[in-house]
Amino acid sequence: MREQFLSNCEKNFIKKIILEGHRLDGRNYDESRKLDICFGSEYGSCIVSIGETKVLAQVSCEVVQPKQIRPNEGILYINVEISPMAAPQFEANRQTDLTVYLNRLLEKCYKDSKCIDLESLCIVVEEKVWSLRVDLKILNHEGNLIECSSIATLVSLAHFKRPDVTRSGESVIIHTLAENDPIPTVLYHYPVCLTFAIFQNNVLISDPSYIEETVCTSTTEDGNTIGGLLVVGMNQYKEICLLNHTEAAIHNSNIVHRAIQSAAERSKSVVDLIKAEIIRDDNLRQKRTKINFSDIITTNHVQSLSMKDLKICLKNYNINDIKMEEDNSPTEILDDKQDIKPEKSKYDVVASLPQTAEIKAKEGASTWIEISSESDVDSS
Amino acid sequence: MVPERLQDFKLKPLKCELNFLSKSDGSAILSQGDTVVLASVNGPLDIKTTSQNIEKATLEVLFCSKEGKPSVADRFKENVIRNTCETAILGCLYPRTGITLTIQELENYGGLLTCAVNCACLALINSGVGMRHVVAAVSCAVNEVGDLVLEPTQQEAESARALLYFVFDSRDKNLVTGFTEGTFSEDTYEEALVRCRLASDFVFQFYRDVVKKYSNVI
Amino acid sequence: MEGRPRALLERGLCSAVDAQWLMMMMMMMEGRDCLKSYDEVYSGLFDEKGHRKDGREMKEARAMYARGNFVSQAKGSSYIEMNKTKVVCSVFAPREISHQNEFSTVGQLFCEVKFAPFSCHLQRQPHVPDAEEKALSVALRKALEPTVCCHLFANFQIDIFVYILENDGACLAAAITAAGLALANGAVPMYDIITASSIAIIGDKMFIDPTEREEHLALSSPETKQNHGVITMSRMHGLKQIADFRQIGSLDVDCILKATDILEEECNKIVPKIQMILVRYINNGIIQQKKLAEAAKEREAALKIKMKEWSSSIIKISD
Amino acid sequence: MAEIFKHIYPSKYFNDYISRNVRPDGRKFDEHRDVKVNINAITSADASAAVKCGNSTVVCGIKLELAKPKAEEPDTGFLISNVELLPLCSSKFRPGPPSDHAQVINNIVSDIVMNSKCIDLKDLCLVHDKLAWVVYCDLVCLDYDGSIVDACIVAIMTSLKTLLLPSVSFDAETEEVKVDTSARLPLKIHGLPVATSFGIYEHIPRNIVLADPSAYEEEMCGGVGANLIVCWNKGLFCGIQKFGGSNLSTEDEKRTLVLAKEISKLVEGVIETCIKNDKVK
Amino acid sequence: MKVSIGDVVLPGDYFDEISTDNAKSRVVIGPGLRKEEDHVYITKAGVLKKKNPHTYWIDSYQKRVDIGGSTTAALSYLSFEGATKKNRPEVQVGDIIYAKLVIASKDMEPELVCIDSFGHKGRLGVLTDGFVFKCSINLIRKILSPQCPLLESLKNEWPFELAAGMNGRIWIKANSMKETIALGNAVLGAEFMSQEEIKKMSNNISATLAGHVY
Repeated sequence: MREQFLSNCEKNFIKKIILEGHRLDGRNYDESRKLDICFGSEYGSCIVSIGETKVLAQVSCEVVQPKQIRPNEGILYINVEISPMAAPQFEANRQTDLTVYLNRLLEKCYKDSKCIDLESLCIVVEEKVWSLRVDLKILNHEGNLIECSSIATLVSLAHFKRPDVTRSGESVIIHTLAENDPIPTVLYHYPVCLTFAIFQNNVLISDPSYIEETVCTSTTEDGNTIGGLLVVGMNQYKEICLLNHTEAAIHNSNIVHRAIQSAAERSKSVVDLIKAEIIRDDNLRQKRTKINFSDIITTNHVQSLSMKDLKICLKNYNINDIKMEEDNSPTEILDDKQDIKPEKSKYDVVASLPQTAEIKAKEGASTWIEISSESDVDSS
Repeated sequence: MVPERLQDFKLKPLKCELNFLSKSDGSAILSQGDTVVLASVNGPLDIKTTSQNIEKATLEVLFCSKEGKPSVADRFKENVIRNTCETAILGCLYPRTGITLTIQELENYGGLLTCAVNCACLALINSGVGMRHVVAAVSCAVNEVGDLVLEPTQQEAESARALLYFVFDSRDKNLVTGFTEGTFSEDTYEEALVRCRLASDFVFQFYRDVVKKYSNVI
Repeated sequence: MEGRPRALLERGLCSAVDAQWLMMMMMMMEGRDCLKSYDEVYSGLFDEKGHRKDGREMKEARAMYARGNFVSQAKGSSYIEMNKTKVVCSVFAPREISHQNEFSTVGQLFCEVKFAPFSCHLQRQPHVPDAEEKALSVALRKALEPTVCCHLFANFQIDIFVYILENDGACLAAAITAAGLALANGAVPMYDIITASSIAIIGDKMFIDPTEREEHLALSSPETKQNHGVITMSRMHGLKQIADFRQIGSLDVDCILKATDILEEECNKIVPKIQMILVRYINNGIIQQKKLAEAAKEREAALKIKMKEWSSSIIKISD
Repeated sequence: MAEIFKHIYPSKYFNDYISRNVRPDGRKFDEHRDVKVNINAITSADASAAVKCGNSTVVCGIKLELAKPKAEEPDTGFLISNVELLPLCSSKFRPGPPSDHAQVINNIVSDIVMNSKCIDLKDLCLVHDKLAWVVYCDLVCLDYDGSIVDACIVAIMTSLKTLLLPSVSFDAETEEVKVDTSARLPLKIHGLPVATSFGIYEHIPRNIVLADPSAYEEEMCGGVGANLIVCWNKGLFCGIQKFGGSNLSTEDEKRTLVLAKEISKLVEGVIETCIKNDKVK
Repeated sequence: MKVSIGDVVLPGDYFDEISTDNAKSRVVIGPGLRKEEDHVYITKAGVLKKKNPHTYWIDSYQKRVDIGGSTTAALSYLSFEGATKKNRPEVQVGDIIYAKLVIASKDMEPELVCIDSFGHKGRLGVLTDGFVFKCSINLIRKILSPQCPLLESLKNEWPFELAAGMNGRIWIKANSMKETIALGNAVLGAEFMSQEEIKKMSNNISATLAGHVY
């Protein structure tokens, strides 16, 4: 299945509106989409969604032999998988360069930045150590995968609790969650990756959506790409642990400074949100309320079918405020005729005169063409 | 030995949301009791010529469990779901195309495979792919005492003497797929078949309600 | 020895520490001839009366049972049993050449020899083709290439699969003869019938059609400086040409000359058996053809009679 | 002539036969092919059996090994069965790693053996947490002509019934193992599972159930792997597997289960007599 | 299960209320229905609709339209107005075109043309700038149906050009960028609203649009 092809007019349109200061879905430059975190029933499993981009993270642990070079340290293993569920152009268990890129960035951000205390994972030096494995599954690819997966990794690691272990002489007893309550993982600091798309005459937009990302990385006729993607990994103490730039070169350096400034506040707010979510989840578990992924399912249908943030949306347009104004009268069956392509287009949208745009609705019943498998007459 | 005591025969509470993912052609998230599964269908795509089939569409199923390591059990589930959906989908309407069905396990509290089959069917309904009939999966267990328990929970399933999985079609409730684990007598099998067939009506009714919800908006 | 513990390790059934301990136990199980010295094993080859262990003369080959058309699904197939060595071969007719890069004017042979996991004393890994299987596949292809008229099926490939159910020595010879029979059974154009036989030489003793133990000893180098080795020769009877000559071990020249004469005789002895099998297979085919033809004739006769009655009844009605 | 017609228009060729209530190889719908069983054909294996159901030929060889049991289950041995569909048994299979159909067959066979509980893995354990038998059953398919699961189950059960375990002495301190292959005692087998496969052919008035389908009939009834497999073990079912393929109505199902009972009784008889006359010899 | 007109249907239900009183009248069964020996079976989930002279079809929710073809469609450069071998129409890769589907069967490669049967361009051909976005097939049917008030009300607001393709793509071009976004938003918002909700929205369309533009 080939990559989704981007038409010229889309590219030009988006370039123009960004230069004019707007964005397709009504956000301004440094505004990012709604961040939503929900937890599963086990410790360490969560779904993080930024707008429509959704990532599932699951942490699992097992007892293994430590590496010889680091006998007293636990092992952390992060793995990103993109299945055809994320978007049609991905093939099943095929290692695309996007997965390699994501894996490398996450490793830099969470393993090399030493944000997790690996010594506390050691049970018996040189013999038995905890090995944590974070599995990330991209559920829906609406742009900005790196930010979504980095937040998912952080949330799942912070939320994960490993079973308690007591060492009696030679043998090691691993207690089940029921016996004594599990131990949370110790995190020194909370690094988060944030993405910025850079366009001409140093326009900097945060949290690019799928279309903005593809436009930014697509090449114009004269060969060079329109803009570049800058990924900033930063923790809540405003320390940078990762800086990665792809596509077009950056001409002046103050863009990077601006990016780092906005990354600072953004990461602070994201980390606070994460901590609040985890605390809220903990008191829920204290109160023995059952938490399950089925809570994401909302039963009122319009909500599910309508896309929460439309691809094209005005600044403060919201699907429900239309609803609130009118009461929801009982549904009646919509009598809608099937429109088969007639000879002339049914709506002759005459070119827009300065005053009015005219839609001359051509009357006359829509001519029906018999659809049957034998005759191959043109069908809708 | 016909089971004397009748376990209360009701299905786990079903909750479903269609069109959950924006990028795939048809998607559904379904929760049966505490087990939650997410399925996504990418409708008739053009695929490379080597894997094309002249007279019908090739169905490719991918089952991803929560933990990363792919296991043989996943291949077995993929095989069950692929064979079941192949009979349900009218492949002849889309020759030489490919349909990919991806299933992601979110929570597993027993009855994962039946939930996966039902969720796959809902995703296919949402994607608008032409189908001969709709399928409903029901599972039941024979516990030590010998009673039939519909939709066993995780503990009941482990301690059960036998597990029976059935998938029925919506046309005339024929058996599309069925497989069992453990030993059981013939009349227990008959009893289970009849029971599960009745239970499958609830599932078909549930499908109808889900479609009814968004029918007025079409 | 290595095969099984590593398999257990891969399947995660036991940790590395147990693997060494387990290897030592494996030796126990196999404990027969690995601890004995060279001479003891050598004397073990003969029974009291000086004949070979299984009562055969030095010159005497094992009784061979062969059969064509063994696998119903294959184009041509054969089964050969020499006492304990059992080999199945099946041939699949011209197929496209897998991952082909350019048009090849000459047909290609694709040979694959595999051992059954239970075929020899030490357990074999089923899926991993080990070195011995690869060597045998190449040897088989080298032996068959001169016999098959490859120019008659340009740009096609003939698949030859040989499976050794039980290996008690001379398995390459058995494989080549089985493949020859299967090709003939599958009506693949060939220049001549190919048969093969092997001989093991220890010192001055020459073991025709050696068993696995004799072969094993012939291949292991003795302390004293003497002839030892195994020769496998495949020969095309009609054209009196040697298709393939394969020798392992160190032998002086006249010993080789003597061995080749014996092998030539040996190959000629097998040829009439192969011819008889093929002729019988073709006869059966003809007899069956005749039977079908007769049955068809009877049915036609019955039909004609019915037609006559039917037409006569119409004439009665009409007039 | 028929051969060419069969290649050009396989479904019509098959349909003509079915509409006359007969199958291409002359059998009725509920007739199954004859079964030949042979024991201890392979001497290099600890126990072996060769089985021929019609043209489908399967050879099973068992090799024994000693190993340390798993930490989680200290007193259970291992029974590892592996089905190999060789490239030589049919043009459908290619050389190289096992195809996914082979993995499915492998899965079904090991499930049936485990479900039927005919072997209690605890009998395989010699010394608690120290020593247990590993029974490697390798099933090799030499000729794939349909309903291969039946032949595999008969082959593995016959070789397990004729398997004789050598006696092992093990003294705790020196951890020294002595195996004498002369004194051998048989393995305890509870019951004898037998599998029968059925193909379900999509036919206009009602779907038709064909017992013991051949490779061609399997192809017509929904491709490889769409068989209904019923396993019967001494009066109890130990597995009914049906993956997709055409649908099966209730009365057909009842009739099929009854038919399966008869066929498995016959096959049990074949195995018993085969073992009996082996002892007589 | 047997169903009748106006019911919510699932694949596998059958429906035989087809009143073929006079044998010769032509019964048209639209997408989502399939005739098998005895009954007409339903292949898509949705609502069963009927138009009085024997026309039945299923209204279902679908994102990807199926024109039967399995390969990409072919558009020959000769199928443009006034195109000859020498002067080729100026079409580059990546342009948006509004074309008509000539061949769309499941066995043949689908073919597109940009001229109608008289050879005139009409509205077809390359569409320059403006913006195109993807939506579900139902939305296209909804806004193109004559009773839908949405387009009528929109046209009084701003001059704009709109082309809706049956493959779920809508192209809009208005004077300014902001207007294009506003129009796109109004159209996309209608996707999950029932008919009368759309009526309400279009009544005070000016409020909803004006309020949000700046």
